Amino acid sequence: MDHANLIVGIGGAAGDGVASAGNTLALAVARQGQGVYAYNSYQSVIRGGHSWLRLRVSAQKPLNHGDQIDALIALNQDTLDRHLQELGSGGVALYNSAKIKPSYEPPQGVQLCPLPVPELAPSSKELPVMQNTVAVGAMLRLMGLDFAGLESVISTTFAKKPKVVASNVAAAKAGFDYAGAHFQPLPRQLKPTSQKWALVTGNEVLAMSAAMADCKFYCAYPMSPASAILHWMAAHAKQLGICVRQVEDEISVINMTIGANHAGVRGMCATSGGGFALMTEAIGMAGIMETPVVAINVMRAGPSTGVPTKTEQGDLNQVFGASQGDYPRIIVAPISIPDCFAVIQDAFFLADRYQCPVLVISDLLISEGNETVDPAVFEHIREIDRGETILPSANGELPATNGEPYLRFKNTESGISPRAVPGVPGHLYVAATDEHDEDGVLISDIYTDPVRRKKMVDKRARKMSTVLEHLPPPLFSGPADAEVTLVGWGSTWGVLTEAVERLNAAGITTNHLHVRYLVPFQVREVQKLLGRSRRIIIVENNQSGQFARHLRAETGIAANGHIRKYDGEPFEPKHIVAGVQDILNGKAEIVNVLSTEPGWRTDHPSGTSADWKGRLSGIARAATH
Amino acid sequence: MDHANLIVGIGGAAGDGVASAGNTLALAVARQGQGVYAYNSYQSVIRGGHSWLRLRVSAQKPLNHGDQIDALIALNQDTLDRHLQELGSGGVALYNSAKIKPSYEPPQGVQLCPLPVPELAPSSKELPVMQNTVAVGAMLRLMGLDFAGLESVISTTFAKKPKVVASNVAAAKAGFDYAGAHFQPLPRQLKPTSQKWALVTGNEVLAMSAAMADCKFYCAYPMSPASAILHWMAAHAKQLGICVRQVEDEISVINMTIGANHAGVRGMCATSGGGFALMTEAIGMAGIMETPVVAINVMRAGPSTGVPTKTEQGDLNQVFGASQGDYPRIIVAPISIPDCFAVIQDAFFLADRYQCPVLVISDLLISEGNETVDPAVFEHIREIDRGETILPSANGELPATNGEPYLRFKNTESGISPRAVPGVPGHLYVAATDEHDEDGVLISDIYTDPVRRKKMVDKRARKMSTVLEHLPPPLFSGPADAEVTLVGWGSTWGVLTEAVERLNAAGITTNHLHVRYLVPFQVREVQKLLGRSRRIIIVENNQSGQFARHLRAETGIAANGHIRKYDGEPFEPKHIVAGVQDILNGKAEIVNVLSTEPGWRTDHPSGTSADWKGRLSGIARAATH
Amino acid sequence: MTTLTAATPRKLEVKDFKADVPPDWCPGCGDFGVLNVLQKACAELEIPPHELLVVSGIGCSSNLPGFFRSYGVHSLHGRALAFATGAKLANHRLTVIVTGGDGDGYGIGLNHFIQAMRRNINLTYIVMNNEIYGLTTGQVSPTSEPGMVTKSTPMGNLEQMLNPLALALASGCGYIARGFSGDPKHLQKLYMDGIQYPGFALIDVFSPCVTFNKQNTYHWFRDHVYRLEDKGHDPTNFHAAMDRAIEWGAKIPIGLFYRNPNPRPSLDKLDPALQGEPLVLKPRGLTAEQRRALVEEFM
Amino acid sequence: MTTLTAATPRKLEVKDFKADVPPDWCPGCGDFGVLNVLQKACAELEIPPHELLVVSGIGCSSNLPGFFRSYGVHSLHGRALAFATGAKLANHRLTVIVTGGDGDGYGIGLNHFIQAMRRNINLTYIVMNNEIYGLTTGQVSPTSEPGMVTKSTPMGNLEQMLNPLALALASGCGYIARGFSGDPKHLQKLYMDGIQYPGFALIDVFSPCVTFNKQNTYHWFRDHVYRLEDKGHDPTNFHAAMDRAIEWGAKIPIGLFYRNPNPRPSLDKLDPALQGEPLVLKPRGLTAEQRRALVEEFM
Ligand SMILES: Cc1ncc(C[n+]2csc(CCOP(=O)(O)OP(=O)(O)O)c2C)c(N)n1
Ligand SMILES: Cc1ncc(C[n+]2csc(CCOP(=O)(O)OP(=O)(O)O)c2C)c(N)n1
Ligand code: SF4
Ligand code: SF4
Ligand SMILES: [Mg+2]
Ligand SMILES: [Mg+2]
Repeated sequence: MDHANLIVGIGGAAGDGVASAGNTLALAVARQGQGVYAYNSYQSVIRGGHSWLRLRVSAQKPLNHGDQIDALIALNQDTLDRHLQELGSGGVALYNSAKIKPSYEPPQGVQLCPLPVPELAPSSKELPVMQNTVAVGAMLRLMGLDFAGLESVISTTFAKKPKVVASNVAAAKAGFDYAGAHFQPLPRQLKPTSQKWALVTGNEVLAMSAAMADCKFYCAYPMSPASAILHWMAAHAKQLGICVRQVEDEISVINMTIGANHAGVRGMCATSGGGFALMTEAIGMAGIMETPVVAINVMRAGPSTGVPTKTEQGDLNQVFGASQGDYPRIIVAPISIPDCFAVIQDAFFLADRYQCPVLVISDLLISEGNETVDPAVFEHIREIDRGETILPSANGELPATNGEPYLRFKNTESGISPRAVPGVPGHLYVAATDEHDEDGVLISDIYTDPVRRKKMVDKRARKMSTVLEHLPPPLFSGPADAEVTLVGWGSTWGVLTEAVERLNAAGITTNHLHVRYLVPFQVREVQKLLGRSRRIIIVENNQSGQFARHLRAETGIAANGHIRKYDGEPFEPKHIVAGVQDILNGKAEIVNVLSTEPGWRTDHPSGTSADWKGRLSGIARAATH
Repeated sequence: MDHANLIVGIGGAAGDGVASAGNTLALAVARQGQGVYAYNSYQSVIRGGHSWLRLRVSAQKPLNHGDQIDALIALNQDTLDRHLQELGSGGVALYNSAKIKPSYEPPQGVQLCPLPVPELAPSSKELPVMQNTVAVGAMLRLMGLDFAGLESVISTTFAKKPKVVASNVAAAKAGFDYAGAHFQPLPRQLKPTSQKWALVTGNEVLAMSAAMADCKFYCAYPMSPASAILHWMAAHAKQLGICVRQVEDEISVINMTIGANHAGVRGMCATSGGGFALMTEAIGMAGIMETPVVAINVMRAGPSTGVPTKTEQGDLNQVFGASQGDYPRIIVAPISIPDCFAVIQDAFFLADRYQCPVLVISDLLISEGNETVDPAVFEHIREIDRGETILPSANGELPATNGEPYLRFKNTESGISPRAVPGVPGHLYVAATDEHDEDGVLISDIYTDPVRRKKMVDKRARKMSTVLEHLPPPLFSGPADAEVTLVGWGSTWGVLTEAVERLNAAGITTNHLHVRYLVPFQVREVQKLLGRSRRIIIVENNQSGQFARHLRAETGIAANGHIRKYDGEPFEPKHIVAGVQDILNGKAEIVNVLSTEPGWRTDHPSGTSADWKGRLSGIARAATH
Repeated sequence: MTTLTAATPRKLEVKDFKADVPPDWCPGCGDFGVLNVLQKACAELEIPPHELLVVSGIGCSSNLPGFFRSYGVHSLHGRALAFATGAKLANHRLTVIVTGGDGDGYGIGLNHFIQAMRRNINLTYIVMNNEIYGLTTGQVSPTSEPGMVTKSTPMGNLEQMLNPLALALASGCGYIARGFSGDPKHLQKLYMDGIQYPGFALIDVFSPCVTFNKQNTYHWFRDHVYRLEDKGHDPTNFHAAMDRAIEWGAKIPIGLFYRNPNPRPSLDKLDPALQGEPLVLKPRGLTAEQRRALVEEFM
Repeated sequence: MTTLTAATPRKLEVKDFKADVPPDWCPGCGDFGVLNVLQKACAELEIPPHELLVVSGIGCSSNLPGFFRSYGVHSLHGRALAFATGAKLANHRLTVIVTGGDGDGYGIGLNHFIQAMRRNINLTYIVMNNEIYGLTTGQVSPTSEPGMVTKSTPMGNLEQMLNPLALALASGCGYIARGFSGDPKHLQKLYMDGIQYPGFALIDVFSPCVTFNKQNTYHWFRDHVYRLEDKGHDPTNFHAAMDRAIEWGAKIPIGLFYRNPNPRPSLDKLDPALQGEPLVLKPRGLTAEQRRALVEEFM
């Protein structure tokens, strides 16, 4: 690690407050101008289990959660046991010495930082989470930052409970001071800067961007990892005048959302793969009805219920194959948390302009990941352009029709037909899922006619011919004539960016192509860029190589190597670097990465599994793998 | 047309009895050893509209419905007006002269055959469909066949109503004799043979094959063009001991079917694209639970409700992309009506052996098409091999476990784990849609663990590595070193086979590759076969070239030309021949075929459509296009 | 009904609600009556066609919007209520009528039906209940009578009939009626009341399928139905309504079963975002200040 | 319950129904009670674990089969009843119990719930009704009370509660009960009766979510519930049952609401294919003669 950054690991059971401790620390450092990238690896339980949050902090904003912790906050014994051995020389381990102690010798050069929590925060007896506040205070000190940031965070968090503020601030300060007095600071120290940061999750950005893009209807059925979009929307519904509804299932979600769009408002919905499956039928409806709609699939590890709290890029086939038949639609995958903002701004624009579904593919890593974003990013809002939508006017004015009968599905050159919404005088029509003529009259009944049928399919298909003009080019960086080209899509952008840097630093010249728009595919640009590549390696977070298949289908380009991961955990930069090396060394064409850090050893209390070796303890455990 | 065959067109409004007249004629000729292929182009109305059935008859069994009628039975004025001009020299047009007459001069050499129905069948006054019987009788005579076949058909059809038999036989005989006395026989005459034929639809074959493959549970929600599978199953349920249920929606259909399979019986279900969309979530469930299930998607013209009575091959993307994540499944498309038999026999075998969903893609053309099949085909039943299924025994015997604890999802070398079903003593386990360990215990909860997760994904993926060994090779025919290679999948096999013959006859050497198994794809065989091709042209019944994309994704092979059709009507041999010529002449790389016969001109009673020219009549109408 | 536009210049007539496309139902189909009466009711209620949205699913009955002059949607099988709910929330000034069949609404769409009533979305739901799947050529429906022989139940239907009226009562629906396509005057009154009811209104209509249901024919219905109005039924009495709702035998009631004397406020009256102008007429986007405040929350 | 195998050698105990995996619910979750009592009931009923199939959907409550020793299925959210129906029809000798949550059964799965009751499939449906979506960390449920503040209704729930018992009555369900996880003895009786009832049996169980529902707590339930058995309720009286089913206020009844005194035959008793041996034990495939006859039909 040669960036001036620090990676803090915070671990505990569900219910121990891992996420909120992380959030407090992240906000505290962000308010001192530090960029943060956080990834929380948690389980599908409400209490118990092991929650493991990694927080990477640097004035130069980190793009992923990195691959080796510098500091550990262990909120329970299990965490200390699991992760102590992951620290390298110069690393620190903080824990409540009144509750836990190391089960084995720490690795060489690692500083144990026991915190006498009951002394530092007397209220921790009643309120065990006070230990987190103490630890966060201490960590801040070891990082070299000021206390002011943390105090302000605590004040805002508990704004309505001054007493709680006081006791937390006291506990944090006690931790801060204790660390100053008793422990060595971390070898690499952070320095406050004046940069302002907003600390956001991808889901929050997706929601907020929609609100800023005039989304007035949001409908959902809860599903991890998409639920937080609903929560943000619900929390802001009244204030922003957005109709936010939780309804009976994802089928009603998508149908209601399309209904709202049909009636003239911008509406959005989101879910994960299982719910998306239920939405697919209606996405085809929006296709043939030419109704705009923005629908998000936040992928998690599948198939089926799969591993609901884990990340994966395994739903590309599903989203691509949503619904029967051919119909126009656009598919885009944001590449990072800040990119969610631009993608949603564009999605609404494109949906309105092309009167078609825009399907957004996010994943758990982006959606639940927490990152600091320069607030300037959120000023890049796109002018609200409703395309050829004819809306009712408050004063009941009749829109011009030039005396011609209104044809909702007029066979225009562009394929786009002016879209009146219910309530507009003089533009009556029926929108049908059956094939219909320009006037909306069914041609699926007695009037079936190959000529009309083909005309309407062609009209709809033609719409897609100009979409490419509106898309930003695929992202390409690095030396043109590199030895290796890494190709990715979606959430792997940050980790790939760092891996490319490291590979170049290590003498393997590498460049990086990242694809955002899956449909329509920027065939020409991609072919041009990859045509020059000497060795193409595709990196994706799934087992079968869904993107590799997509790329080949669209461009004919078959990669020379693949780095894949489908164990639930996201890539870390080192995985990519090692994967590229293995491929270059001819070890494998497909490298399937596995997160095998000793910390990941599992305790299987049932003891029923064939390969369960029982709970290993101490150093022995760290050594056995 | 140089085969010794005849194509009869029968047209009328819905409710005029087009289908049953066609069926009577088909059975009558089949009982005289003639092979038949019938295609009915109808509309989504219960009464009215235009129903147009083409019946191709030949002792050498026809493989498609051909492209030019030799004889017309017009059951209403509209049909006579639409189709009279399609007849060529030597053709005949039969109609009830008491009700209709030609609106224009027939083409040169066409014989008008007015039938004085009220005289020939006095009961036609009360029973207008008697005209159909008369016409069928007359047609049989003009074809050169015997009356006996028709009499036997009428007798079986109305077996329980002797009076109806008598009056119908009399009417048919009157038509037969009248034609003999008053009209010229068709120039090409058919001759009775001793070949036995079964006249079946694809849906009937799919259903019957399932019953013969020990399918004991069939569950459905009605949806065209799959409903007839339900009807066959329901009609035979009691007699064959099959539990046949119509339930509330396709979601319950697939979940019940998987539930029945889980409990140890072979179960199947079928639907069309819209219903299939609703099934996708549970297909992924079967994938992770490793439950066998056979699910059929009978494609119709999409997107969405689309043109429900028309054919298309537009759901390949949908079936391929069914459900989130990566999971093992097999996808196969029968290439013809008789092939439905073998495909279902194999589907159940594969589903049981690989404990995974087998998705069968049929289409309206195959499923509702009517064809004579050599009954010997239905003797090729596959031995019922339940693979590694452990079933309860009637006497409650305990299956051997070798004293080891039973691991439902044992990480075997083949990836296949012995599957006990509920009711078997000593093999308790939970089957979950969450990721689970070998013993079925969830690893999605507190026990999340990348190592176990990867192990289980790999185990499931590994199952697919041996499927190819069990698949019949892709169909390849024609000269090895041909100028053109036509590539198709699914229902186009018959029309391609004829087109290839014609092209070769016309001096364009052509061969033909037809793909049955979409997943797993026979990459090596296909690459080898196509590697030798000089010019690859892909033929498919959709707009975007879904199969072409699939082929490219799997093999990297991009075709040199494409012939596509998405106007609702199936290909006819002449479309392919012309398309190939256009591509060879450099006219286009993608030829989008349109059925533009004048007969297809539409009457649009609303008059609201921009390009509607009103009802054209007589010759003028035939000329304007 | 407040109108979006200035009052229509002239009195509306039935023909104002007739589409250019003539219905293509089988001659004699009960749905003709349902359509005709609906056109009359809307004309009498003076609902401007452009402020009227008729949403259907898929089925013979669901073809209705194509024959009705207004804004129309012919959505997916079973999803009309969900689609209509979204449209109504986007523009709650529209008069929204949902039309469909028994399979559409009580089969595949049943969940939306129950939840829409619970949710009390202000629209009128007209179900053409022919106790059969018509468009798919005659399979059993959730409202088919036990023992009924259909293409999918050649040995007779083994399931009990679903009771939409009892379910509606159990789901808090405030307006519950049943009509008969063969009794148009009576039906029209139910429509007019239902459309004016300030909440979810259900009108189940016996609408014979002359082609596939040879059991529940016009004749059969005429023999069986009686009007609740003729028997002094009190439609404000929940218990009496339940008693009538479960009545199915020699006599079958039609008419107004239940009308909540104290209608619950409908969803659009409760949702804070829907107060005042409909969403579709609200100013676009957020102000710079609103946007700044949202971002501040993260800092 | 006829058994598939010879009688079990020894009397069954609660531990025979305990899986090796301990429940991972939050300490104090109502679902512990539901599970423990079910284990007791099954032991007392002497159902051999291998003849017992427990099917669930997805939710905290739906994790139950993982902690229960029997054949189990942890299917899809909302689809447990459909899955279980297929399994029951394939092997109608199995005792099938479906367990799940209010969101699972009354939200996304509502259609299957109503149709399964109408269809009268012979299984026992136990719903852990905590009036919240637990596993997804606390959103509104169809059974959440009006006004309830949740993550998805921060301004309070605007919808009326869904009434599963009234819906069950309206759908022909023959055994309808409500229990409380905090009253195990009472609950066990309901389970045992329900499992033995020869048709679809519904047991809705108040099972507090101690983490996300701070309104309907143990305390709250104890304050509100009373036992129908203590009030002389006649469970064979449909009308009385409906009266009690719609009771929700200061007092809320638990107990047996309705038991059809003349149970309708369940589906497995009616389907001709299910007479005699279960499908899974029937001989494989068709005889040559049967096959020939099928082909003959086409000739
Ligand atoms: C998802 C889906 N499943 C099945 C169908 C096929 N389908 C079309 S209409 C219909 C049922 C029609 O019955 P009903 O709603 O009672 O209307 P009716 O034709 O009797 O008026 C069905 C099953 C469909 N269009 N979509
Ligand atoms: C199709 C689908 N949509 C959404 C989800 C997410 N999900 C899992 S459990 C659940 C609701 C749980 O509520 P409930 O059934 O009441 O069970 P509880 O956790 O309260 O016991 C939801 C919405 C899912 N798994 N599948
Ligand atoms: S099939 Fe039945 S419901 Fe459909 S149009 Fe004909 S009569 Fe009406
Ligand atoms: S979240 Fe609620 S329902 Fe889920 S385990 Fe915890 S207490 Fe039980
Ligand atoms: Mg119907
Ligand atoms: Mg719940």
